[in-house]
Order: sequence, then structure tokens, then C-alpha cells
Amino acid sequence: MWQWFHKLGSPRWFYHLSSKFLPWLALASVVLIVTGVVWGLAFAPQDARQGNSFRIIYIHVPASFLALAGYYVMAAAGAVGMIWKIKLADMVMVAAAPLGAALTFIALFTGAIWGKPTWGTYWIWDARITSMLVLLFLYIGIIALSRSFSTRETSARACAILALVGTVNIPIIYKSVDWWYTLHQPATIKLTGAPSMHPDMFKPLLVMILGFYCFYALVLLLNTRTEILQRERRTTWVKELAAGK
Amino acid sequence: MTSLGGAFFAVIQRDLSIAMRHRGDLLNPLFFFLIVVTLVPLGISPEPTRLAAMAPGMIWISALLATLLALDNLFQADFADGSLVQLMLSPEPLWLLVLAKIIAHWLVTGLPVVLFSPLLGMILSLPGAGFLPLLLGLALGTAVFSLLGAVGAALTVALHKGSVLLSLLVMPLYVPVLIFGTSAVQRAVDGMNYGGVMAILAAVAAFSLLLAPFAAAGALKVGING
Amino acid sequence: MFQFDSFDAFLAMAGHGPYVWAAYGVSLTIMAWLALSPLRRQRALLGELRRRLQTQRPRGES
Amino acid sequence: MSSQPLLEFRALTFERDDWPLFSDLCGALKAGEILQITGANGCGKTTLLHILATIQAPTAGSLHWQGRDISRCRQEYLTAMAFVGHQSGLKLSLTPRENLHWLSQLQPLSRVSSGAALARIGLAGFEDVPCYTLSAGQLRRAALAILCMSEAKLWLLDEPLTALDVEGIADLEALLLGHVAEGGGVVLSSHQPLAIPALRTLALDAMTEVAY
Repeated sequence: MWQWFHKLGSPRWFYHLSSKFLPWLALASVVLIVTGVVWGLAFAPQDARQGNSFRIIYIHVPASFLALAGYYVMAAAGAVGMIWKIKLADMVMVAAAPLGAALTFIALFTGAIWGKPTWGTYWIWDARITSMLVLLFLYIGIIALSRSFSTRETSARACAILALVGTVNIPIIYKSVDWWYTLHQPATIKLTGAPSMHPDMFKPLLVMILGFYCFYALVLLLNTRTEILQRERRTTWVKELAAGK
Repeated sequence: MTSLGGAFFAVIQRDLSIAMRHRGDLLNPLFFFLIVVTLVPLGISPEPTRLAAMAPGMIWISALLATLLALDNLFQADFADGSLVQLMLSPEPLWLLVLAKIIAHWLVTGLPVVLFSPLLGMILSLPGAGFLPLLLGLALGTAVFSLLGAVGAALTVALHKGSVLLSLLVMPLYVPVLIFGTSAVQRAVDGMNYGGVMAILAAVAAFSLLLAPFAAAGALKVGING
Repeated sequence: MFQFDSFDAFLAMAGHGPYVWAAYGVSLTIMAWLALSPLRRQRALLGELRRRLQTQRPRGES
Repeated sequence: MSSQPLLEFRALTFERDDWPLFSDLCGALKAGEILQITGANGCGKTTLLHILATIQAPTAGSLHWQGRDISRCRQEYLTAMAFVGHQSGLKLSLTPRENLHWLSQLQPLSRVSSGAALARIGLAGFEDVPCYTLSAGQLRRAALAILCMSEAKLWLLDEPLTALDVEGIADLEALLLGHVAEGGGVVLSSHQPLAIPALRTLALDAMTEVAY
């Protein structure tokens, strides 16, 4: 059992295994995202109230989904790396941080642009956007911390602890920000009315969400593979890989 | 022979007596707190109604910054002179000793801020109903600041430019406390019941008390290898 | 069903064009960069390793 | 006396940023032995001592205390081990007596009173002055006073000779010999020679040159 577990955690094994399904993942994410973008931009009906600006939803919502899910992926990888001392999990955690931060930024950026035609202002202290901003700060903290240690192992351990503390805090942060928002009751419409969405609008969103999941997995894999090469660059298998190319 | 309680109280006692020998350092966060709050009327408006509207938030934010200012000294001084290593090599459970350090730290940084806050409430024309929730909320809130901050302080203990990084790490974690703390005061001022909010704040404090010492102990083991 | 009367209308998006296109453009650019930058780093890393190996080999094997 | 070593380390490897500082280091310390770790600056003496003291974890390898893996008996190991590091571990604003009193609450230090320990190490008369008034050599002596009080079997000392004068070094040597005569063990790092018979040495230098 332990043997198997550690084989799973072997960077070399993972590197070779991941090469096999990497092309398929790339294909799936490109096809899904291109389909979703074209469908969402050109073929989905426009929203009765918000007009065409509503089409930003097809980027904004999937990015927000993965920004939050990405934090949990990162924390889970960090926990696995910390508890079972699996190097690969540490590498996954390091790979997940910048990716999650970038997706959080996309979610914030598209949210702000969407705000302009909808509310007449780029920034509004909406609960969802504020939580997203705090999430971005949490990501930035992790990235900053990971860059300030001299050894990779220590850095990974430290980030794992911070990510776990952050994970425990995220639900509290989200709830508190939600509550804070209702407290101040701004007279604006809600950003998304997902439940009442027309099926024709919803289908491309589903395609985009799937596409973003594939994209996330793809980039996480790519980042992890780079990290593996970086860390294992003194091993024979990486040298053979470099020489054979 | 060592004993659990003995070690716990010895750590508190030592940290308190060191703090008492550096009384000047003790006052610094307090003066910082006072100065930041003084800047508010200068920067915004001396008009009492406008000040009163901002008072809960401003006092809370300055209290947050004041405790943050003192946070990097929680472990750093002990790390520099090697006594942190001796602490960590004690056979006693590390989380307990860390908790003792956090308590001592709160007593010398958090508690003075709490006790000082009514004065600042007066300066900022906070209505009378707001004082009790301000005191209670800050007492719970600064405890959470110290507890969560200890994790960040432990992670950055061996880093050269740790203090800016430390603020970056812990400030997002302080968001819920700030929200609940200010709204408890606001509700009291508006004549509403603030018991529920205070209960949430107490729950957050209890939760932090339960988890933060373990997280900070784990963080220290990692952090000293910076 | 294509929602617009003409390609120009598609670009204009009834006045919301700049917002929609900016959001999509910036987001997709960031995503492309996210996918390409690890590939580039990987190539650079392997290239450097190879160079190092080539300069080391004569010494190591003789 | 059993032949079981007090402390044994097997295949210790430590890498900093994937660069091996030392690798596959093996060794053992029996009761009554003093092991001196030598080597140039930056070769990993302090790191090795930190690993032996369980302050730092090795990248690979294991430590054994009286035959048992230390990860299984860390608590017991900590009560049986005293560590004096590069930094004194003393608070400068407290007096030597206060410092030792605090430490004795954390670690098993009750062989002799703090006053007796300070007198033995040559700090009589300085017990109750703040540590910031002491010289570097006196501070080092105060830190070493922990050893007089300690009940630990194993001493781990990182550069204990730093800042000590001739007399201080002689005091320390006497202290070490007394400890091993009672069946204790010592691991210390130093590049100075010590006037101790039957001193074992472990040279770390050989490990610094590792091919890319």
C-alpha cells in the first residue's frame, strides 16, 4: 500500500504518465473553450436587461469558479505533501498558486469591465467582487511567501501551512463579506441571476465551465512538469531526457 | 523537574518581565494607535456627526494596524538570540509554549489597545451606546489578531524582510474580524441588538484559540529553517 | 442562431463591444500566456541541461 | 556498559535547493565518547548539529537514540539531550540567573542550582547583572552554564569555543571530560583543536566537492 502510494508520488513516474494524456487534455480544453467562446459571443441570445455585456459571464463565472476551487486544490496538495511527505504534492502546490492567482485576476478584471455598462462604474463593493479581491490577496500572500525561502522544501511546507489556515478562513471570509454586503444594502441589481437563466444562455456557460476545468488541469500539469524538471535536474532520468531530445 | 503548567507560566512570566524592561517599546503601538486616529479628523473633517459615522471603522482599523506593527517581534527577537531554539527543544508540547507566548504578547500589545480605545472613541465622538461593544469586540478581536498573526509571524521568523511580508500574509485573514467588530459597534450605535454579532466574534476567537497554537507551532518548525 | 445582423453589428455588440471584446481579449491572452509560459520554461531548462551535459561529457569520460 | 551507541545516524543527506550539502553521512556516538565535527566554513557543521538536535529535518536518512528511531521517541530524546547553539539562547535584558531559571522550567536542568553552575563556569559575582553588560566570552560562559545544570546524557554543542579565553577553554574541557567520565556523550563542532585525549573527529570537508 505504501509502496504504491509512493510510486504515485514519484515525480519521474508522474512525468512520464502525464505526457500520455497531456495532448488529449490540450485538445479538449481548446475545443471546449473555442466552442464556448464562439457560442457565447455570437449565438447565445442577449440578456433582456443587460444586453450584450452579459456575454462576459462566459469568462467571468468559470474563472471565479476555478479561482476558488484552485485554492482548495492548492491547500489539499499542500496538506498531502505535509502529512505524507510526498514531493510531488509539494510541486503541485507550487504549480497551483500562480495559476489560481491569474484566474482570480481574470475574474476580477472581467467583473470590473462588466460593471461599467451595467452599473456605470468599473468598481463596486459588491460581495462577490470583494470576496474575490480578498482571495487574490490570499494568493498573493502565498506566492510572496513561496519566493522568500531559500530551500524549496521549506518553502513548500510554509506555503502549505498558510494555505491550510487560509482554507479554514475562506468560508468565514465569504460569509462575513456576504453579510457585510447585505448590511450596507446598495441599491443595485445582482450581478448574475444564474438560476433564472434561459437554457440557451446556460448551455454555452456549461461548455465554458467544462473547458475551464480542462484548461486548469492542463496548466496545472504543465506547471507541475516544469517544477519536476527544475527540481530533479540532477537526476539521471532528467539528464537522459535532456540528452535524448 | 519541569512540569506542564510550570513551563507555560514560566514563558508568560519571562515575556512579561522582558516587556517590562523595555517599557518604551511597549508604548509604541499605543502611540501609533493614537496618532493614526488623530489623523482622521485632520484628513477628513472635524465635524462630530461625520466623525461619529466613521469612528467604529477607524478605531478598528487603527487597532488592527497597531497590533500588526508589534507582531513581528513575537518570535523574531527570540529567534535572533537563540532562545527560540531552546524553547522548541523543550520536551513540553510546543503548541502550549507557543500559546503562552501568544498570551503574553496579547497582554502587552492587544490589551493596552483595548483599554485605550474608549479614549479614542471619545476623540472621534462615538455615541455612548458604542463604547461597551467597542471594548468587548476589541478584546475578542485583538486576541484573534494575535492568534492568527502568530502563524504568520512563525512562518516569517527567519526571513530578512519578514515584516512587510507578514502584513501581507495575515491581513486578509483579519477581514471577518474587522467586519463583525465594526458592525457590532455600528449596531449598538443604531440602537439595534448586537449580541448575535458579538457571539459570532466570540466563536471566531474560540475557534482561533483552538487551532492557531497548533498551526503556529507547526509553522515555527518550518519557519526557523528559513 | 447567429444573433447579429452583420459582422459590424457583431463587433459593435450594440454599444457594448469595447467592454465585451476587452474582457475576452485580455482574459484569453492571459490564459494563452499561462499555458505557454511553462512550455517555454521547460524548453529553456532542458536546453540548458543539454548544454551543460555537452560541455561536461568530454571531461567526464576521458 | 552496553555496546549500544547512544546516538547513531544513518545515511544522513541534506540538500539545500537540491544541492547536496552532505550526503550518506553515517556515524555513531557511544557513551563516554566525544565527537568533534570539523570542516571549513559553510560545509554544513551547524546544519548537521541542527539535524542531530532535531531542529532541522534531513532530506534523507535517520537518527537513532539508543537503538530506536528518534521519530518514535522524540520526547524522550529531548529530555536526554542538551543543545547549545551558535547564539547564546540568553535574553540580554534578563540576568544570567533569570535566564537559567527560565530554561530550567522548560528543560530538565536541576543537577545543581543556577548559582552553583554560574560559579563553576567562572561567572561568580555576575549572577544578577543584566546579560547585556556581559562580554562576549562571559555570555558564552553563561550559555555553557546550562551544561553544568543539565541532566542530559547527550550534549550537542555548536562552536562552543567561540569567544572563550584560554582559561574558559580549559574550564570547558574539564566540563566535557567530567561529563564523559560519567557515561555521557558529546558532539561538538569546532575548527580549533581540543586538548582532549581519545577525541574522535568527523571531517565534513570531503563532501563539499560534488559534481553537478
